[in-house]
Amino acid sequence: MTTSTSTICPTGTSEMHLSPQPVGKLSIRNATKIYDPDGVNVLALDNCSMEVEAGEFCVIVGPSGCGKTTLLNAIAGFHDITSGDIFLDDELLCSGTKQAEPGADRIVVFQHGALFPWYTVLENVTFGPLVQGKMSASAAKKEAEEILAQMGLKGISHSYPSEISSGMRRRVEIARAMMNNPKVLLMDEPYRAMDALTKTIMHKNLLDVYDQSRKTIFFITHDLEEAIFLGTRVYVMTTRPGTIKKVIDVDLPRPRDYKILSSDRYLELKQEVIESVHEEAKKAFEAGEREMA
Amino acid sequence: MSAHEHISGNGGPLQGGEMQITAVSKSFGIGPLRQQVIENCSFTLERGKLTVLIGPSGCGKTTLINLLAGYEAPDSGTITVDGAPIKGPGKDRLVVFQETALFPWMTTLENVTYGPIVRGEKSKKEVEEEAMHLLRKVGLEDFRDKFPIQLSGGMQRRCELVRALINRPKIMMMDEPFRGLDAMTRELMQEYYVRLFEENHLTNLFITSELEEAIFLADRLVILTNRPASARTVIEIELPRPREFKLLATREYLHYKQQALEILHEEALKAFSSGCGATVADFLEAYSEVESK
Amino acid sequence: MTQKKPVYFMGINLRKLRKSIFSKTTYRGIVAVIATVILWELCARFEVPIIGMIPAPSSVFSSLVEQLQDPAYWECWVVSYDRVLSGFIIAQIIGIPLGLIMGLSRHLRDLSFPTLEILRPIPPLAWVPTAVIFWPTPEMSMIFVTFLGAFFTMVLNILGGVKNIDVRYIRSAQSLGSSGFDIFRRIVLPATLPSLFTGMTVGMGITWAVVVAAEMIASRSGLGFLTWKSYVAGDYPVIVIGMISIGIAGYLSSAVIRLLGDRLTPWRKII
Amino acid sequence: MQTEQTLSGKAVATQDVSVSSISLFFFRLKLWMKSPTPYLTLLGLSLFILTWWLTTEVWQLPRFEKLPGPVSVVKEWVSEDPAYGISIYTPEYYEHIWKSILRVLQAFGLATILGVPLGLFMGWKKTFKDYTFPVMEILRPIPMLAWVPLAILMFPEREMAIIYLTFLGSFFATTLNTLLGVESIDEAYFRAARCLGAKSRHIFFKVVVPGALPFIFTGLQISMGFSWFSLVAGEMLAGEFGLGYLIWNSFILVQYPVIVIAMVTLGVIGWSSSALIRFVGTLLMKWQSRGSSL
Repeated sequence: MTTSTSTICPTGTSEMHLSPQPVGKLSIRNATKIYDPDGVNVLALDNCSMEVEAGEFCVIVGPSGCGKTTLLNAIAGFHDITSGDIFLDDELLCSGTKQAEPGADRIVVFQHGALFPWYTVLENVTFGPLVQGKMSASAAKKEAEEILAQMGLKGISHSYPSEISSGMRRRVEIARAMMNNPKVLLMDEPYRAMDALTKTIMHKNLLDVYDQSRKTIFFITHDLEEAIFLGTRVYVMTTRPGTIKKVIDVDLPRPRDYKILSSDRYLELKQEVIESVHEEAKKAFEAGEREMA
Repeated sequence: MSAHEHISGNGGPLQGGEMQITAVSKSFGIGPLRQQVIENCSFTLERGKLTVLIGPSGCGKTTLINLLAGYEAPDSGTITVDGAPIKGPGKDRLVVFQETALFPWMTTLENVTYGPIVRGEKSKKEVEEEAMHLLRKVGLEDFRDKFPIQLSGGMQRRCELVRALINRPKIMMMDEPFRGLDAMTRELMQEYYVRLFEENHLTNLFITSELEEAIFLADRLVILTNRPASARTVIEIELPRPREFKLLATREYLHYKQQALEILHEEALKAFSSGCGATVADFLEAYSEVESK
Repeated sequence: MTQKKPVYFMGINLRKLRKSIFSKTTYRGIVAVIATVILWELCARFEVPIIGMIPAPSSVFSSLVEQLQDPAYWECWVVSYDRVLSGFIIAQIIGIPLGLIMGLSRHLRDLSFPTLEILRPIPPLAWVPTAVIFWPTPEMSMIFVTFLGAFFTMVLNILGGVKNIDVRYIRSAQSLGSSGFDIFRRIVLPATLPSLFTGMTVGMGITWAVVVAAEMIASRSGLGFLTWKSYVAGDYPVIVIGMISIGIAGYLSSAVIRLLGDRLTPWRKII
Repeated sequence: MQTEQTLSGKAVATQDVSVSSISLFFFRLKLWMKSPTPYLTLLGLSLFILTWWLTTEVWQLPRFEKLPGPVSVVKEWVSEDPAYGISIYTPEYYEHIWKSILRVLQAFGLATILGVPLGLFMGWKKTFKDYTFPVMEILRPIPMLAWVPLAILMFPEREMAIIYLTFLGSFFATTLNTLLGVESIDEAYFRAARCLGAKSRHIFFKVVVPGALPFIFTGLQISMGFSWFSLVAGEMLAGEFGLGYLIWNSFILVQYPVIVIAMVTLGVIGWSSSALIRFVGTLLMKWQSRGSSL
């Protein structure tokens, strides 16, 4: 699993400086989003700015309903923002007047998973290249089998998603994304509602993929332990309207494994994140109750 | 959320019970379809302690709680409360179910008062007074006439806690009560629940598959074996009370976590050798590599 | 950045209401309906084959004015409603307890379910001759066929509703000290109500279809007969009036049931 | 919840391998035979037939005496020389059946060919739905059988009128269920497909169509029921040949046992046609059935 081959990271190698030009730099400047459901304005994002380096594993944490997913959807091109600009590799992706077009350079891994239940694992993984007409069916099949094998998913390519475990489903979804060699991987709380054991596996698998490909990963989560363990930087968001409250550099060495969880630095970082997030979470909780009353 | 006040209402202090589970076995089906779910399981719920049961998903935790609550009878073995064997469901042992089992057709107040009213122990007015007293303590007094569907996930769980508490049970049994809540709300509910417990010192049984939650809450941690389930190890958690979230970033906590993980890993190994479960295989693969590094 | 606040009037969110009324969807719907009526008129005027045979809206409208003043027309409404209600109510009286009993007792279910399953696929109208032979008056036979239409739907929906009650509700109630009839009254009954009303809504639809057809086949009164008679008499615009009347009558009955359902199961409404 | 289900599911699956599936089937059969279910089922059915027999043929209760009893019905049904001309040996019986089936097939096929694409398109393009849906909603509360006189008026031939009626019954059910099916597809699938670079036509054929299939088949089952329902009415009022016509004709000619024969035949064919649709549905939606059977 740890051997780096060209298929899983077609543009780079495991050492970042060797790759000609790291891609996937995200610049978010003063992004603001106002929703208008039922004729009532809701300010979801308020002047939110952040710079994500190319090849960074960026993790966003914050209470529920704070606008994390709004940000992700704007980058993915599922809806627009009211004002501000988002750049990908210094090219304007979306702004107050322009909605981004969804495309294979920014692939989303969804909260509840979005493998097509009516296709087999193989058909799911080859979906991207085939609809884009980038590869022949046989070439796509060959490459998909390789990627699946590297991710430890041999022998399930003809199963339907409903026949494999939820952990496997998530890994297939990542394989489907990597098949398109995206610039940015957008992950919207992908491991929510998984039990502790399954999460452990998922983290290890994702770190492997990241270490080999050094893709930019934009990862949203509620789970603080997960945030520090995975991320290069952790961005703490405030409760609605969302803006970046604090940026924490996670200076833990890579490749990471579970020994890091007992290091002093990890505990320090965890302390720091717990303090800043817990405060916001309480605010959000109380605001939610007031709203319902 | 003024959980720091005493919650026993105006009916005097609550008295916890002691529950003894001795050599309990349970199987389902007959002939080739027979599945031994619980085998020779023994442990004690000590008076006034919070015991947490943890085990791999699908190991038979829910069956165990059905036996303890009296919804099902064990094939062999005895279950006693304060020395007396249990006969069927009773109000001395109350279960708070996974997700929520509030009656959707009753308002918050009707749900809470349901138990005392059907038993006809007190007048309706008295019961309602007591219910309002409890609801006020958990910050739900403004929601007395709302239906469960109108409450947020966290509120529903609090309403369930009150519905159980008003019956002054000797033993509270929580079957993964916070499952399905998002991580932030879940943490707040954990903190909230642990406060309630620290106020009352009822005998509590808490079932979960989240290790972090288990250690944070428990006085005693019972680790179950994989199918057929039995109590494998009991770890006494001697973290200070009242428990605070900062605890999760301490060495002691980490020590307990690793101790428990090791045992869970062993259990996963056993389960794997008996040919059970894709999730377990996944877990092993991830965890074994970590160890060999 | 100013935030607009919701404006409420009598519990209705006015902004939301305004948004839904002045939306493209409403406007397009109105355009589509008007266009359909114009097209229909044109087809009739130019005697397009098949569709052109339908009486034009203009002639329907002028004969509607006559009909509305004719007490015989209103008599038809009363007669049809009378039949629908009798059949439907009898179906409730027999169907609801039967469905509940079948849901609660496995043995009774095993005993009666296969017979129901055998009788159910027979279309209700196939019963018309048998009913006419058996019942002493045509009126009774028609009510019997109407009853059949709603009966199977009711029983099956209630049966499904009882069987799908979450066992946790029953268990919670047991833990809280409830038992026997109390569980039935406070847990089983309310938990089955939503599927009961689903059954009633579907059943009401079938009931109207059955009554109309039965009236055409074997009766001399009611809205169904009105349409049939107009066809036989060559008074074609009245056929369309009859159809529209039946549509309105059916819609009103379903609306009443929906309203009743919303009233009796308030916990299903969100906020 | 998911992992738990899969885990326990797998546990069962491994057991299934150790015991062969045939012996497991026999074991299940034996268990079923030991339970009271089959006996109660038999008892229930015999009670029904017994009551029918006793009331009509043995005691000949008032009002019941006129109804055909089970003995006379079965005798007539299997007689080589039937008194009223209809039994399993007479070609007329099969001609009626065939005529009815043919009508339902034509109407149902037409409703499916028109209704499914229409529903898919309505669900896919909101503008199209905005224009078509209100018109359908206005027509829908009119029971299909209220169309009978108009149908006879519109079509020069009786045959076409009956098929049109039967078609109307199933058309609305098919279209509306297909529409519901498209609208029930999780937005995430559309988003995922667009992320992966799918164009409009890919989304239609690779997301909209397979995603709506479960609802389409529910719709087809309902619409099959409606077809038989309106067919019978149509045949009774305006038919020549067909089971509905047979029922009505036998009533007029006072050949009562034939009515029951035709009714039972209708029930059996109606039930088989829904079963057939269910079967085709399971075949087409392997991704659903394989997952749940595991």
